[in-house]
Amino acid sequence: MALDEHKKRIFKLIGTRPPRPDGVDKVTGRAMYGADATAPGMLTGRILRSPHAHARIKSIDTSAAEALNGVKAVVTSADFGLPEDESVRDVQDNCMAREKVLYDGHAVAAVAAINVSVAKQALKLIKVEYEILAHVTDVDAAMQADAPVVLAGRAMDDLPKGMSENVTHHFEFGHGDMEAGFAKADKIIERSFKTAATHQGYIEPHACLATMGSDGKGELWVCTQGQYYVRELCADIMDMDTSQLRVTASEIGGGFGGKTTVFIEPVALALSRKSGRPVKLVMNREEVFRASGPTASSSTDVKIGMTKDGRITAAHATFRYQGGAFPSGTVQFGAQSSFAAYDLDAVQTIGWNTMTNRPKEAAYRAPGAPMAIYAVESVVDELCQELGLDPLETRLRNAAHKGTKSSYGPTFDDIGLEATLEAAKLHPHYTAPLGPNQGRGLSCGFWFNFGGNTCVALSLNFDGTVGITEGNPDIGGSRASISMMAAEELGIAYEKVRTIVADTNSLGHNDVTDGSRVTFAVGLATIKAARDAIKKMCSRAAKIWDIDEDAVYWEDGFAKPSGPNAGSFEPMSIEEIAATSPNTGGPIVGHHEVNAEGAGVSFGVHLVDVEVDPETGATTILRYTVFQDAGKAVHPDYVEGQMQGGAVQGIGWALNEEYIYGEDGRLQNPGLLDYRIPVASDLPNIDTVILEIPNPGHPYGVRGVGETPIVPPLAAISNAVSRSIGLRMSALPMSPPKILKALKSKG
Amino acid sequence: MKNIHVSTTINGDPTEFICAPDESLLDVLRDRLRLTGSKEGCGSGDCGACSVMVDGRLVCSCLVLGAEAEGVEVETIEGMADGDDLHPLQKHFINGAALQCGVCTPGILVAAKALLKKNPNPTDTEVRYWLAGNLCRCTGYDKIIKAVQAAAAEMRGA
Amino acid sequence: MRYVKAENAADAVQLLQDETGIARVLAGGTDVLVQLKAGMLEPDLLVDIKNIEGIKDIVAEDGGYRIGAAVSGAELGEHAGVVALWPGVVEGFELIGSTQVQGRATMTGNLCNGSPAADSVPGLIAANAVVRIAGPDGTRDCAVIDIPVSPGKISLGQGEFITSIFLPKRPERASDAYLRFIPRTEMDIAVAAAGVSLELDADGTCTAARVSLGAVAPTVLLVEGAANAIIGTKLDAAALAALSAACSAVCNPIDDKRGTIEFRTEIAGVLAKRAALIAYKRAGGQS
Amino acid sequence: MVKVAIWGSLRGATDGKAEVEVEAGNFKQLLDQLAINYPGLKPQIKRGVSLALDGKIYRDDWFVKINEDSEVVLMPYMVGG
Repeated sequence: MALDEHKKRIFKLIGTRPPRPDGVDKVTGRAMYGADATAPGMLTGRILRSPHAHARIKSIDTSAAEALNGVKAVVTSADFGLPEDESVRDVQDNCMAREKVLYDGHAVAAVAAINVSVAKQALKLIKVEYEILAHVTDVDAAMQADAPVVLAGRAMDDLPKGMSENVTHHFEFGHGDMEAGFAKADKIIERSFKTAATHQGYIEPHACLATMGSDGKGELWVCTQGQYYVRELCADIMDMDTSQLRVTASEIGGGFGGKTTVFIEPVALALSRKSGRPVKLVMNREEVFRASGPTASSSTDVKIGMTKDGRITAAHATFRYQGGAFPSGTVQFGAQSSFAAYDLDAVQTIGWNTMTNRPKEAAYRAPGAPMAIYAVESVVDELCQELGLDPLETRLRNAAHKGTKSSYGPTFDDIGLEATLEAAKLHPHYTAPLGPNQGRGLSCGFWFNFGGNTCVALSLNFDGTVGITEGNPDIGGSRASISMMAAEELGIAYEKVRTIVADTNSLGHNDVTDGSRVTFAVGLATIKAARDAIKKMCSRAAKIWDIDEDAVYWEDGFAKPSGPNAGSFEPMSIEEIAATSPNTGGPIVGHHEVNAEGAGVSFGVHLVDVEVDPETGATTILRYTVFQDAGKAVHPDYVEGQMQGGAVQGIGWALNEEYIYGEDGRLQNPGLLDYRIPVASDLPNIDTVILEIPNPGHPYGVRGVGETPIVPPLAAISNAVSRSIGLRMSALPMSPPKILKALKSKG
Repeated sequence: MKNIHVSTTINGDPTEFICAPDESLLDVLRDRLRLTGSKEGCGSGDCGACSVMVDGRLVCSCLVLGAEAEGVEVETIEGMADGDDLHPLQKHFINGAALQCGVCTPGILVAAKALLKKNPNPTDTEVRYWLAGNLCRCTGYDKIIKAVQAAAAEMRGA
Repeated sequence: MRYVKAENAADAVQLLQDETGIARVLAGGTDVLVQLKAGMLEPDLLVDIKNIEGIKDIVAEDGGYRIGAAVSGAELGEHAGVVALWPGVVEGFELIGSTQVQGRATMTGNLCNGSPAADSVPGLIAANAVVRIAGPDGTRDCAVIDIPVSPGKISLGQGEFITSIFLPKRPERASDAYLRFIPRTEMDIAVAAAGVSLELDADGTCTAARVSLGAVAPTVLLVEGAANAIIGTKLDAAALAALSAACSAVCNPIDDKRGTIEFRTEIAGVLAKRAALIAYKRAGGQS
Repeated sequence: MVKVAIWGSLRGATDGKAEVEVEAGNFKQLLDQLAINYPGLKPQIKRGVSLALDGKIYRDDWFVKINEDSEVVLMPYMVGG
C-alpha cells in the first residue's frame, strides 16, 4: 500500500506519546511471561547437555533415571522422528543431538519430574558414553581444508579447492570495474578485522509450558517472537497437523532476534506427550549462553580506494562468518549491507559462511550487518585520517541517495541518509571540544527492513469501542503504536481501542516479530482493517439514511453524508452505528490480510565521544548521539527507545561482550558475570534525533526502526578509540587488555 | 531433604509456606506463593530481576533461601502499588516509556524505590550506580534514569 | 541438605564439627548460594550464623573496630566510624557486586571464599586486620593474611568459623585506599587490585605503609618492597614509579577470561600508584 | 523481455552473466522462466529468493507486476532479527 496521497496529513495521534496499554500490568508484576504460567499436575523439565565441543554419542543409558521415584518421562533423540525437510531436521537436531554432539551445551537428553530436585537428580543418573572428536570454534580455522568437519555432507555446491566442507554458503554482490576504480585512487587502505560472537542478552531466559494430550491435541505457552513459526516448526517436528497445536505467546522479556526459532519447545512437547502431563521447561542463564543462538563471529578483509578530495573510487570486502553447528547464511546480509551507505561506481563484496563447534547462531538485530559495516566504516575513517578529510563531509560526499544503484543491486527510492548526515553535521555534538585522551567517532548504519505475512482483525463493540486482534508479540510497545494507528484512522480516542496479541488459533498466520516489521506491516494491516471497518460502517449509515453507500464518508469518528446532494443528515457517530449494528446487519468487523511488501530501508548515523585511560586501556563513553530516519515516528518515545537500546547493545559489542572459548572448545563465560553487557553506570544519556523522511510504501510513511541502531556503534566507537589513542584498532571487543597492548606496542 | 515450615510477612500479609532447605526465596515467591512479578534472569545475583526488600534491605531473592525468611518482612513488586493507586515510580515508568519488554521492570522499580528512600534527591550518576545491578537490555537505561528522577522530583514535592 | 540456624557460636562449632559430609557457613550467602545453585557445591549442611548474638554488630574496641562476621556491606557502609578510620577497607568491600549483593554480602564471607580476587582482602591485609575464630578449642585470633591458602582454600580447621574481623586503631595522619580494575564500572570480578595503607608524619613524609595486591597471584599479596619504596618519601614521582615497579615485579598472575598475565602485571603497578596517592591525600598529605 | 540482475555467486549458473533476460510479467513467471532457462538456479530458488523491483524488496508475492522497463534484481531471501 502506497503512502497516502495527502502527504501533508495533519495527524491527531500519530507522533504523540500516550501511555502504553500494557503499562500497568508490567509495572505491577502482573504481566505473565514465559516462566510465569502453571498448569494442574505440571511437571518440571530439565535438559542434560554435552560437556564436549564435538563428540560421537556411543550410547545413552536412561534406565536409572527412569527408575527414579518422581521421574515421569525421559526423552532422547530416539523419541523424535526424522523430519523430511532438512532445515526442520537441523532445528530438531539442534534441540536434541542425534548421533553427534556438535557444541558444548548441546542437548542430549531431557527429563520431566515432579519437582526440580528430582529432575536434577535424574539428570545425574543418565549415562552418556562419548567418543570425543576434534573440534573447531574459530571462523578462519574452520574454513581450512584440514579442519575438523562439523557436519559431513553439508558443504556448498562447487566448494572451492582448499576449503573445508564446513563452508556452506557463498555470496557475491557488486558492480563496476574494480581495477579501474582502484587505479583512480590517491590512497588505498587494506585492512583485516575480527569480531567476536555476541549474545542478544535478553533478560528473560527461554521458557515454555507444553501440554500434549492423548487425543493428539497440543497447547504450548511460550515466550517467543513468533508463535505461528513456533507452531509450524513444532508441528513438523512432532509430526502433527498445525491445527492441533495451539501456541500462545506469553509476554516476552526481550528477544532481539534470539527468540525467532525453537530450542526447548519440541523437547517440552515430547516430554509432555511421553508423560501425559503438562511440562514446564525453563532454561537457566547458563543454558541460554551455551545452547540458544548467539550471533556470528566474523573475519573480514576490506580494501577501499579514495581520491585526495574524498571520493571513493572502488571498494572491496571479503567476509567470513561462522554461524555455529548447522548451516547458516547470515554472511549474505553482511555482504549486501556493507557498502549500502555509499554511492559507488565500483564495488564488490564476497561472503563465506562456515560451520563451527559452537551453538547454531540465531538472528540478532540486523543480523550480519553490524560486523560488516564495522569493518567498512573503520577503513573509511582511516582514509579520512590519512587524507586529512572531515569524516562527515566525506560520507556526505559519497552518500547513497535516491537513484543510487546500491552495492547489493537495487536502486534506492527515497532514503534518509543525506538528511541524517546533515543533521549530525549541524548538531552541537559534532563540534564540541574534546579533551586529552578523548576521541570522536562516527559511523553510518543501514538495515533493509521487511514486511511479511500479517493479519489484523478490528472488532467494533456495541458501545462503539474497538478491539484489535493482531498476531505479533509486543516486545517494545507495539500494542500502543497499533492502537494509535487504529484510533487515528477511525478518528476516535486512543483509550477507546484495546489491542491484544492472538494465539495461533484466533487469527490467521503472522510472520515472526523480526526484520523491524511490526510497526510497518502490522500498522499497515491495522490501517487497512480500519478502512475496511469504516467502509462497513458507512454502508450501515447509508442503509439507515436510505442513501447510496458511496454518498457516505467517514471523518473523525462519524459517518457523514458526502454533500448536499446526498441528503441532509446529522453525522452518525461510531457509537450509534455500533449500537444499531444488530439491527442493520449484525456485528461489524474490519480485517486485513496481506503479505506486506514495500518496507523502506533505514539509515542511521551515530556520533560518540570516548576517553581512553592511557595507563589501563579502559574506555569511557562520554557522549553519544543517535540520528535516524524513522519515516514517521508513530510513538516517538518507543522510537527513541529502539535507538537508545540498539546503541547500547552495540556499545557492549564494541567494548566488552564476547563468547570466550577455551582450548577444550568449551564456553568459558556462560553467565552475566563474565559475559559483560553494559550496566547503567557504564553509560551516559543516549541522545536521539529522529528524522522523518516518509517511506513511500506505507500510508503514514512509517519505516521499521528496530534494527538499524545496533549497526553503527561498533565502528563509531572503534573510530573514536582509534582517534583517541592514535592507533587503528581492528578487533572487537576492544577490551582494556587489547587497547593497552596496542598502546604498549606503539611505545 | 525434609521441607521446612516458614512463617513470614510478605507485603504486610502474614504468610506461611513450606520449602526445601535449598530452595531460594525467589522460587518460593514464584512457585509456591504465585508472586511471579519477581523474575529470574540469572540465578546468580548478576541481573537484579529478582530484587525484593528483606527487612528494609534491597536484596536479590535468588540469593536468599526461603528458609531464611522466617520472621522477616519481605516486600515485592506486588506490594508496591496501593490497590489501584500506582507508586510515583510506577506512574513515571509508564509515562516516560522507561520499559520496553518489561521483564527487568519489577526489579528496577523495587531497587529504585529503595534508593529514593535512602536518597530522595540523587544525581544521575548515583541512580546509575545504585541500579548497576539491574540489567536492562532494551532501553539503554536512558529513559529509566529519567523516570526515576521524575518520580523522585514528584516525591520530593518539587 | 540440611539448613540449621545456630543459636550461638558454640552451637555453630558443634554443628560444623559433627558434620561428616560437606558443611558450609551461611551468612550473606552471596557466594555459597551461587555455588549451590550452579551445582558447584553440594553441601550436606548449611549453618546459618546470623542468629548468633553480636554477629551483626560493629563495636568500638581499643581505638579500632570489631566487625561481626554477619555485618553486610550496606551496614558497614553506613557506619560513620569505620568509614572515617578505614575508608579503603570499606570501599574495597563496597565494590563487591550490586546494591542488592551489598544488602547481604559480608566481609568475612568474602575472605572465606578464598578468592585471590576478593575485593575486601587487599584492604584488610593492608590494614593488618585480625580475625577472631571460634572453634572446638575455643577462640583464637589470626592475621587476615594467614587465612587464604590457595584459590578457594583457607586455613580454618574442621569446626572453625570466623566470628569477627578486627580493624586496629591508627594514629593521626593515616589513611588507606583500595582500587581495582574491572572492564565495566560495576558488577565485575577484579582483574587486578591494590590496597594501600599509610601513615604520615607532620610534614607529610610517609613513615609507615602496607601495600597489598589482589588477583595477581594465587593469594592476595603483601608487597614489602612496594611499601619500602614510599616510606620516607612524600610520594614524589620517583617513589611512585618505584612503588609501581615493585608491585609489577611480584605479580604472578594467570591468563584467563578476565585478563592476561601481561595486563594484570602492568595494571597492578598502576593501581597501586593511584591508590597510594588517594590514601596519601586522605591522610592529609599534599602531592 | 525483463532484464534480471543476478548476484555474483549465482553467475556460475548463468554462464557468468551478471544480467539475463527472461519473458515475465510477474514474480512467479520470472522465477519459472529462470528455472527453465538456467536450471543451475533451481537450488537457490528452492532455498528462497527475494526480488528487488525498482528498489523495493519483495519476498514472496508471486503476482507483483513486473514491467519491461522495471529494474529487477534477484536477491537471496531476506530475514531479520
